[in-house]
Amino acid sequence: MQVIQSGVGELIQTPDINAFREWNREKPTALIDKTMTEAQAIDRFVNDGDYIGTELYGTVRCPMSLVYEIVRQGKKDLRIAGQGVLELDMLLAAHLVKALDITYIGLEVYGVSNCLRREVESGRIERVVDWSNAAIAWRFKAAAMGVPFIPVRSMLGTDTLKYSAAKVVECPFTGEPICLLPALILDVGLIHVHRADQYGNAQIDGISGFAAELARASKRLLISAEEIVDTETIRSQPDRTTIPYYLVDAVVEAPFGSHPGEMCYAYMRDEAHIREWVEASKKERSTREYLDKYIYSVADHHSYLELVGQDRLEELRRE
Amino acid sequence: MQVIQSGVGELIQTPDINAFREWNREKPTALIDKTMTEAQAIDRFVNDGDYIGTELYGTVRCPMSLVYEIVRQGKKDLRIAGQGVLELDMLLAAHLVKALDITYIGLEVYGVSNCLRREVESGRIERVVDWSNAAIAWRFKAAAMGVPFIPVRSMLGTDTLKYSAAKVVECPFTGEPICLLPALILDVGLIHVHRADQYGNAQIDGISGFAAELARASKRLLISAEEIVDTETIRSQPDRTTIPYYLVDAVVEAPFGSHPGEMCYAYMRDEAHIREWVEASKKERSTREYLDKYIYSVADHHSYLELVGQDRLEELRRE
Amino acid sequence: MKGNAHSYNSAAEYNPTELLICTASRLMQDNTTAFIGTGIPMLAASLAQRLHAPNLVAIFEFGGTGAILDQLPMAVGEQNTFHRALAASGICDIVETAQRGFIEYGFLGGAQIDPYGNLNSTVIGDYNNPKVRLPGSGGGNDVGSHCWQTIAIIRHDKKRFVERLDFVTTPGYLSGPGARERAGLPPGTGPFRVVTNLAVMGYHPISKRMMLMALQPGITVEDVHSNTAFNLLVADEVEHNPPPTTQELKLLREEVDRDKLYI
Amino acid sequence: MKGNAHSYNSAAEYNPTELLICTASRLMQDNTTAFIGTGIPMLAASLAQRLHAPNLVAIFEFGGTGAILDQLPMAVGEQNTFHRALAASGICDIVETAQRGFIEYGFLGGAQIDPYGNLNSTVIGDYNNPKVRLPGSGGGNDVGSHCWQTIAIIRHDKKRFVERLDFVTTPGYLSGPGARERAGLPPGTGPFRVVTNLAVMGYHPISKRMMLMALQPGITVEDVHSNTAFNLLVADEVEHNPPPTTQELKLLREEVDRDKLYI
Repeated sequence: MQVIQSGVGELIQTPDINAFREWNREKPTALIDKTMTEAQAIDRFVNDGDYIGTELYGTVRCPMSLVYEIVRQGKKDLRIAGQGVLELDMLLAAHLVKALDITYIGLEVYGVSNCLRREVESGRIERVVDWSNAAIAWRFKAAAMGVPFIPVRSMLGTDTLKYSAAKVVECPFTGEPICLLPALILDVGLIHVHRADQYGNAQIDGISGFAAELARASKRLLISAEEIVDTETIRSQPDRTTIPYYLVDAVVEAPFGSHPGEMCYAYMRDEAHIREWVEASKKERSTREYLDKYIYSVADHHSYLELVGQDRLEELRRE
Repeated sequence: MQVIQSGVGELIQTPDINAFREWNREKPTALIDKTMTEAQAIDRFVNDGDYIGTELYGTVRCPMSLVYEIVRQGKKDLRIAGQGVLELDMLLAAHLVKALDITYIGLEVYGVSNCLRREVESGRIERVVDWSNAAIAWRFKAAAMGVPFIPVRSMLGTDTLKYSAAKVVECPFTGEPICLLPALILDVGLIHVHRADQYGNAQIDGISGFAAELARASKRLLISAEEIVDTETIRSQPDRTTIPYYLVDAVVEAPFGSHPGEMCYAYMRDEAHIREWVEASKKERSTREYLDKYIYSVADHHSYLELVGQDRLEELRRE
Repeated sequence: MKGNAHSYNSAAEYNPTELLICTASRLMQDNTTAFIGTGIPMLAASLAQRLHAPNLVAIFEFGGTGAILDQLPMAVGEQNTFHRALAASGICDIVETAQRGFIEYGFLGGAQIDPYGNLNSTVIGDYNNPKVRLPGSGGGNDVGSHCWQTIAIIRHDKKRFVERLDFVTTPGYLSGPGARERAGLPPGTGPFRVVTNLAVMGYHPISKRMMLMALQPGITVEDVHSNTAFNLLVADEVEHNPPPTTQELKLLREEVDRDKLYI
Repeated sequence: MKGNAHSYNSAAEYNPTELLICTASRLMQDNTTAFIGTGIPMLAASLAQRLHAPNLVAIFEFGGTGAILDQLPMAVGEQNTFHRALAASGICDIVETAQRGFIEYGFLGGAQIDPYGNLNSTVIGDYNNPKVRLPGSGGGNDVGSHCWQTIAIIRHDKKRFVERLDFVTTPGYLSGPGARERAGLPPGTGPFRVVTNLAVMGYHPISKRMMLMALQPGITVEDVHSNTAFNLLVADEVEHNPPPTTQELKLLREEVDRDKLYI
């Protein structure tokens, strides 16, 4: 089983699965109340220099209230799993990112991310390593499985592989080349869900994105939830639990926590607000004004929602 | 990346993932009515010599009506993924098995499988290759992912590995030994579910065992369901679909299809009937009498249920 | 097709985006699986479901399978990607479904394309010191690796149709015949069509180089060459695409994208 | 403990299975995770939840996590393994949870055990021409590979406690100190206790050989040696296990296994 090719990209986070096991062993398995505010969760569990990841993607079920709080607290030199739209754009806008494993950071129908361009082209971001979308999800999956790598058939033959930290080996069963992706273990994972109990048992409606994988790949896991429910609600339908409590470090009640993104079956995305960001993000100065208005000048998620306005939020609720 | 060790066991089914892709491409993606009887499904989709697998395990949500029909039709020289209780015991009892990848075949609280012992110790089974439980599930997972192998940390250092067809390699990222399991692609997979529509979209309540993996690892997939539901039922809760229709070749309506096993939230296992089998299976002759009584002498699942008796079945229904 | 499908329109009556959508839509066959990305493929799929392909199985990267595209999704994970769908899972399940060979068509975009259908959506200029940092692969590399036949949708000009990419984000036929298989990509997969505002291209069956197949309304072979920075093969018989029909445009404007988000 | 927990019973008042269950139950700590297999571990876990470990997190191989064990499961996949559970997933998720280091205790059985805690549940005799074909690894190898501390429950006699196994199904300390790590198994994992009808054994911290820690009621060190076919180390201070209490037996008989399926 020969290594045929090794990507030249740096491993921004090492796949030390034994250290991950040791870490996981120390996490509490007791049922303890983990509810807290965004401010408490970010203060307690996010450090400068951490490698963090967010779920989902696009402007869907994204943990915006947690991300805003990271910006508010100015956690810096972050390394991030770069797949997203608004949530990562905010971290880039606030100059908090030092390195990233990237697959897609952009504004979807609204085009490229100007914040990404400014941060990369200026050199403020020190390292960028490219991967495909599924590759990053699969790297979480490898960590979630507790193994140091996962074999896939993406990325083969391309510069995406050449500049990544993946390896190509000869499959010992078929003799054909196959790509091995290193596990990606997050220091901190952020996931927004429909409901969770005080212990962290969390359930999601609709597509699950890569929540199961990211949750299991995170050393520290912060959950924000539209609603905190009684544990009996969880116990009455255990097959709906995507994230069991023992993975979770903090549970934050955050109604409209995905705003201006959407939450399926609950509320639609706030198209006007997203456009406001798209416009603001085009220039450094207006970017800063947006951050001032919506993040630095508001105390917390509750104040943010007041700023957005109850009437507007009600309009976004799905029938 | 050196191969450190290669199990001496034979690969009973080759992990030819490219051929699997070609096969999958030819499966119909149109929404077509796939409902049929057990007899039609087994006649059409199971051949002598096929490699087959059943889900779940124990006496839980097991596709008994389909297995009984395999016995009734005498499909022979089967190769099987050997993890189960009653379903595989029946195939062994009827001398239909030629080779097996085994992890556990036994009667759980009632001890070892006498059918397995007779078939192996007599040499009627030509090949037995051992694996761990998770190893077989992971082998399905590798096939389900569409890759020829999957890395795991089970089986290392043991005779279970030595006599299997697994390999140990040096991980190219960590330098440590890791076990690679070859993908296990089934000719036929059999799964019993709570509900399915006529196209094969299937949903399961409670634990999912390895249904998702086995379904995706099967070239031909036969689903039996407690209930055939309208497709609108599926479309109203798409996040409950464990098995999407395009994987499925046959949908068989089989109320009490897991009998004498249980179906969670629907009916309990028939302990008296299981004991009847445990007793019968101890001797070749009484085994044959059981098969005569419950399989060869009854025309189909409907007749089997009549033989078991409506009163008994009603007793098994969960409140 | 239902209604007055053969009432065609002149160029003045539709814009280039509408043309791309209608052309892509016509490539979508009923009862086939298609991996649908953000933007034009979403509109094309929604249009196809309303016209010739009511049972087109739209598959979205973050989990939606078999949605009914009544409402236009704005992102690959949002609710309309699994509206009344048959299944709603996650990205690993979906891309593994493609990796397992179940997804026939995949739609791709990019900033640059080369004669072998390779695509760049990562950087313009040097990778380590980029002139322009683009969004990255996203699902592009995965779609291009696993789907049986990929269809690229891209605006046609010399900056985009180049002999050599600055960065190969997504595999086409790589360096030519046999290169995909040698790299370990699944045999039998690769680029199928390129849809642009000027033409529809395929690939030469032997050389795997891009080949002009059909011209968009009012476009000449010379127009295509003069907007392509590499030597584009030309099929023996170049077809002429009919313009969007009245029915296509009506459905597109009044139903598919009634809020005019794209068109 | 609640109630009259310290009212102990004489050997005549309980059977060996009850003794094994109560001994195993006492090893289960509150608020810890334990991988629970069919049989005695299920009864022990149910008893522990009713006594000293109400928040014992029972994890079952086929998906149940955190069930309330009001009703005794008969199989590792049945409904009582996820009765009012916190999560119900599948085997890959559960064993990967163990592989990721989240499951502290694992319970194991087997037909033979050796001085390093390796277990055989595959064959007696030659593998290719077995005298007795046993059920196979089941989840045993997985539990023994991934859980931090494993506890074997086995009847104590010379046919079972052997110097050399006919087949190493499930890894203990393999050939001795460092062997697990050299094989690639997760560092820091391995056998913790062996519970039998005669005694409770641990392992010597350096040599990793099995060591007598505690005697069951009425059993002598000599009884244990004469039922063990290898040189069993003996701890400096051998404890004497108290017999099952009246409360343990009452709960076991009247609640845990009221249908007398096991005891």
